[in-house]
Amino acid sequence: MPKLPRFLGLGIVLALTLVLLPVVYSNDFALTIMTFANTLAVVAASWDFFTGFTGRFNFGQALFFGVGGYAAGFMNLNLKYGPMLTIPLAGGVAIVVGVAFGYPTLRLKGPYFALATLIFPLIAGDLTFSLSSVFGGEHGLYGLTSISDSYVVQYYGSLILMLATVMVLIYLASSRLGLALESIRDDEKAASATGMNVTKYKLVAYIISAFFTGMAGAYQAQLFKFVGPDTFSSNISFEVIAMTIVGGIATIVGPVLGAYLLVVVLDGLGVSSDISVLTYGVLLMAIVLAFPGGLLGRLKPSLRGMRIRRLVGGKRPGT
Amino acid sequence: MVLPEILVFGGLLGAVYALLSLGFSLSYGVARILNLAHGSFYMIGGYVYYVFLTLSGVNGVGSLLLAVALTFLLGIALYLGLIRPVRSAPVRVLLITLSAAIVAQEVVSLAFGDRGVGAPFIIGGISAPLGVVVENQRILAAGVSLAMFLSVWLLIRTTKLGRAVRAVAQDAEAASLMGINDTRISVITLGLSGATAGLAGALLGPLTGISPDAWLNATVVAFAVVILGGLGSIPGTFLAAFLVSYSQIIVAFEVSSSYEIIVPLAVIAVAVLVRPKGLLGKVEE
Amino acid sequence: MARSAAIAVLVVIVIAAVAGVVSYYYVSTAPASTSTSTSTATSTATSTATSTSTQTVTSTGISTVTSTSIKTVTSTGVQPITFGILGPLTDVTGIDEKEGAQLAVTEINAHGGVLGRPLQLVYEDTQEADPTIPVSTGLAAMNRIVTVDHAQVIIGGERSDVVLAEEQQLPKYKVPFLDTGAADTSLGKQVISNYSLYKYFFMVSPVNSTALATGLISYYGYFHYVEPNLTKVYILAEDIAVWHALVPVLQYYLPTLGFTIVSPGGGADYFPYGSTDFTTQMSNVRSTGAQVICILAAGQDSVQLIQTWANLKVPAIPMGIDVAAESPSFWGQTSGAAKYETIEVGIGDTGTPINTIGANFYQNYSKYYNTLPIYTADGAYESVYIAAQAIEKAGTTNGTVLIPYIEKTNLTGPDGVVTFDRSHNVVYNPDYTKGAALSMVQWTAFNTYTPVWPPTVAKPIALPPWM
Amino acid sequence: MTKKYGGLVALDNLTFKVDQGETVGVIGPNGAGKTTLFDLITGFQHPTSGVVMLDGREITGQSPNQIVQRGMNRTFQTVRPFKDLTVLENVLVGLIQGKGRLTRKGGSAELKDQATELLQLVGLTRAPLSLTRNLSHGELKKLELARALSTFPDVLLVDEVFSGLSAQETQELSDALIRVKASRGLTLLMVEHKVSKVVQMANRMLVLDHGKLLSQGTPQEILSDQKVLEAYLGKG
Repeated sequence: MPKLPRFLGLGIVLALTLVLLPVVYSNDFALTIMTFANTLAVVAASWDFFTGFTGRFNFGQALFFGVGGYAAGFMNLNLKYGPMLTIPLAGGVAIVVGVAFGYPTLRLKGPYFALATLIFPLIAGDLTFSLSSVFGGEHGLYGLTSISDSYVVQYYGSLILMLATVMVLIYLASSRLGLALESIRDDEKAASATGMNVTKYKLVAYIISAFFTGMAGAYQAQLFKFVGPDTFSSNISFEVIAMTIVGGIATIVGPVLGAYLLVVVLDGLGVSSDISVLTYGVLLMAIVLAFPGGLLGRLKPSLRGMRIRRLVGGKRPGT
Repeated sequence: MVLPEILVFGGLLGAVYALLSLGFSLSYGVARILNLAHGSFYMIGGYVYYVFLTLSGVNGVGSLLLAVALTFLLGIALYLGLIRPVRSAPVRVLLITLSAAIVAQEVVSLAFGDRGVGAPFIIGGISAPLGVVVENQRILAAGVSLAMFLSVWLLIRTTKLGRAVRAVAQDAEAASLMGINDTRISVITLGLSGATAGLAGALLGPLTGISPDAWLNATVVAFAVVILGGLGSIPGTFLAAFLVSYSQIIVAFEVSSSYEIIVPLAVIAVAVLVRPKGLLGKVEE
Repeated sequence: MARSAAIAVLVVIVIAAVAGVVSYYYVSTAPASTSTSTSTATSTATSTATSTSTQTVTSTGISTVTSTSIKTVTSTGVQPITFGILGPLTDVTGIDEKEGAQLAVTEINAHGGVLGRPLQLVYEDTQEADPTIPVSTGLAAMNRIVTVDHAQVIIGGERSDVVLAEEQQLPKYKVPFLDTGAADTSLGKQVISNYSLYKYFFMVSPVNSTALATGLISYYGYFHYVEPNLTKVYILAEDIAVWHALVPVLQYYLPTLGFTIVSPGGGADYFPYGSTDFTTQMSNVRSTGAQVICILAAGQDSVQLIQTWANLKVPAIPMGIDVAAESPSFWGQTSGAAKYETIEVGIGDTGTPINTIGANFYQNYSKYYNTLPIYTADGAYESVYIAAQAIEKAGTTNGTVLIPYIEKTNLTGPDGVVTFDRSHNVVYNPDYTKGAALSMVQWTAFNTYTPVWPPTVAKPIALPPWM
Repeated sequence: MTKKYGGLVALDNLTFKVDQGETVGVIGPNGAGKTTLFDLITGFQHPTSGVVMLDGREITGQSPNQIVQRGMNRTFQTVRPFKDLTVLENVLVGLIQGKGRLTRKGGSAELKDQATELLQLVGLTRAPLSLTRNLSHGELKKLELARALSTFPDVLLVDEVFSGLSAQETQELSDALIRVKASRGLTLLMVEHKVSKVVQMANRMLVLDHGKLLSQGTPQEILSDQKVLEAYLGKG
């Protein structure tokens, strides 16, 4: 048994603290905020899995968040499916949207793709009003069945979703897939010269990212028993970007910590929106200038170590 | 039949869009900078005009000039302070400009509130070209935009500075070998794009009102126009600006106002897919 | 260089964070600030005392303060009863909610409070006035006001999506929610369709959108009698659900009153919520030869709409529902373009009180806050009295027990008589002695609009010179 | 085949074949179209007209990755390493994605052996776990070669491998190439500036000038060819 990578070590400590939180400090408000944080952590981690590893910049993660929410809303209200069913199914719907949107756009060069991702959530947001007979306009969809009225249950639900997401994403990131994606990020042309279908891999990463974000959106919808146009707001996309950059891009765990940091500091303290948004704007700026790796940038090597061990076995070659 | 309306409104709007997008096109075409904070210049320009006109004694024209001057300086500051240190990594440029935009938005809303402000016109009154009633301010906005757009274009086409700019746009390395100072050119480019966007904001702001989050739409419009016209192609930008404005106006008149935002965006999205290099764009590598 | 700059920036963040903490503690210690405002308020209230008989809060009708019955909050050592103000506290709507409630609390505490216990207010900011703020922010604030500040009654609400989401949480919190901002009928439909879950919700003000439509239609009937030649109506509405629900009603009734709807398809011309450019709409209005623009706007977009209308001198008078135009700042926001716009408001918001309670409310409000109250102020003012009465009668603050007592509310306030129907919406009645009444007011000058309907209070309507 | 960019003709119906196991050198002055030729063969660009055949099958218009799967790969004139990956990972990508498609069942052991073998083969002595961005130019060239080989090509196109290398590095790399060719039985097609090297290694040479095939033959024939001397060495 080789020494535990820094990565897993931290991961496990984090996980344990989160699991024990309600036991040691069962404060309703704290639990609520942490539930929000878990949901956003899922979105941030999945944003990181696509953009962090493929280097293609996605400004519209909110698209999947909203899609997941509305999908869950529909199924819950019209088909009477329970949260246990709507949440994964909403992830599926997000995948479909991801393919429909990613397949054509992912061939595009950086700037074009960035523009597309910037535009599509705006369109989706406006559609919820233009087609208010379907999407309910500003009413959104309300009267969803709740996950539970117990803060503890709500919290653990979100925690399970978050931990599952992070574990799956770390598993994938430290696999052949992750390796392929990072090679694409470093040099797309050279990557294709290794025999891989670059677009295919990008699409795979994109829909994985979509899937988890969709589930997060669905979880929030079921939690609030309501989903509205605000889920498409670019605020969410930008906030998620900030969380990831602050935590450390291409580390999966980084974004999660980033999410806790921002959500607890901002929502938790009930700071005025202007101050809070200003804070993460400035934070983002500072990190980008001074610590490109983010606060947990040093996790990157250990994620790599993990991958290399998985690919070529415990004993490191040539050392 | 609303043809005259479409012609007039589309044309007037397009001119301002062209000016708004010009700087975005320049900063990408010349300095290879995708400046997400471009719309912030527009927003700030609008606010500067408002502040000087309503809260201080300065008259309309003066406020307009101040808006241009300040956004010019802001453009330079943005480049030297934030973009230059991370210039080598495009992703970090995207991030830094995004964060700059967010910060600008929140600082402004802390100062003037979320609700946005409307400023008085430079010239009041209305007139009726082709029998379509429009505010003189709107005609002025279009006229000034057109003039500014053309003069910047001429600047780049004819002057020595312009030649340097184009040299950098062609091949930054070669240009620096020819002794052209890349930084100086980038500074000027960003300054210009700040000033032009700021002017657009100061001209259109009084007509549309201006709010702290106006930057996002402005950036999207500029981005869309430039992509549609072809990254780095100024004539393409000019053409695309009118395509966007006309598609918007036509939808508003012939389909429904409630689609006037969605449809143009969708059109652009499709256009990008069908012809990634844009109308007049060179092949993008 | 970049690094040092960034360090500096990080320092700024620390400061920002501190500011955050501070503002948080400010928020959570708000009650203290209330009781201070109480003492000042009491003294002022004394000087404005009108009635001579010592009334108690339990009597229907909001009592006015008598000099003999003043007790300061601090003197009563008992556990205070906590009301939570939940709204956009940095926005005029939220500020007025807060101030209206403070006024009522001051008056009630001056009477010795409720059940011998003083009332105290706590505040949480939902920031919902800013449309880009997600609903989750509001829900976080709601959670804090219940679980941290322990509010026993919630008063507030503004943006209908936020209030809808908040209503969804009520079964969990089991706290009465008195809505003073959102007029959405869906809110009441929830109460009917699932009473046991949503019975905690009450819409105090404004009257729900259906009632608003009814009022608007009756006004149009009156207008047709005053201006028989202005019959071509162009309906210009935000593309949001509440108007989509309301427009068919107008489409049905306006023709029966002798109007013709000239907007596209004989329906409404919907524009995107938050639009900033109205030239196309205005040119349509002109080309259709409309003489009346029926505005339906809940957002700030109407500021731009009205300015474009005035700048282009469109020969049609705007008369409708325009929430932004209800705030005194609207005149300034439109730099005077609001002149001649005619909008529907609660009858308590016309600037001319309809009863002594209204008079008293206006007098004190403008005294303490030297500004005129907007619709959220009298809503919050009434809500505090409604809750106080119910608690007094029920003898408890238990939310579930309170509900039937709130349902039985029959209270005269600045907006008329407040009673609730089975959807827990305040009952509309053209006669303000029988229910919550509405009025149409026309902007005539800075900070002043004049009532043009109902006939009882009406002054003649003025048409723009370019018509 | 022919390649046009708008007006100008980069390659003017060029026709030649390379037999299995050959080492063919392609030389020509700058702008002769050497790199364009490689791009066309390996699918990074597509010919305006004409076809590319690989052991009897047409591969014209196929994407680079498909062509790699068919057993042809190339190195780039300016090296394109995966900068943020380790040396080891750089070769792993190809081993996994390339024609070999290792680790499906072969398992980590084989992958590891293959990787170490490759790095030894090209004589890259760096620790496999060192970050690529820290490598010297010479090492990067070796890595570039190793990465191309990692896809198990039968045909390898090397584009200016020796450019910008010291005499000693050049020697190492050419030895590496020879080793590789021997151990893998490669068909080698090399674009090269350093004519001497080509003469030394190639058993046949092609001379391009302004997109035309000027001449071909054994090194000796080429060096004695008058046309070539004018067009190429003449310009010096």
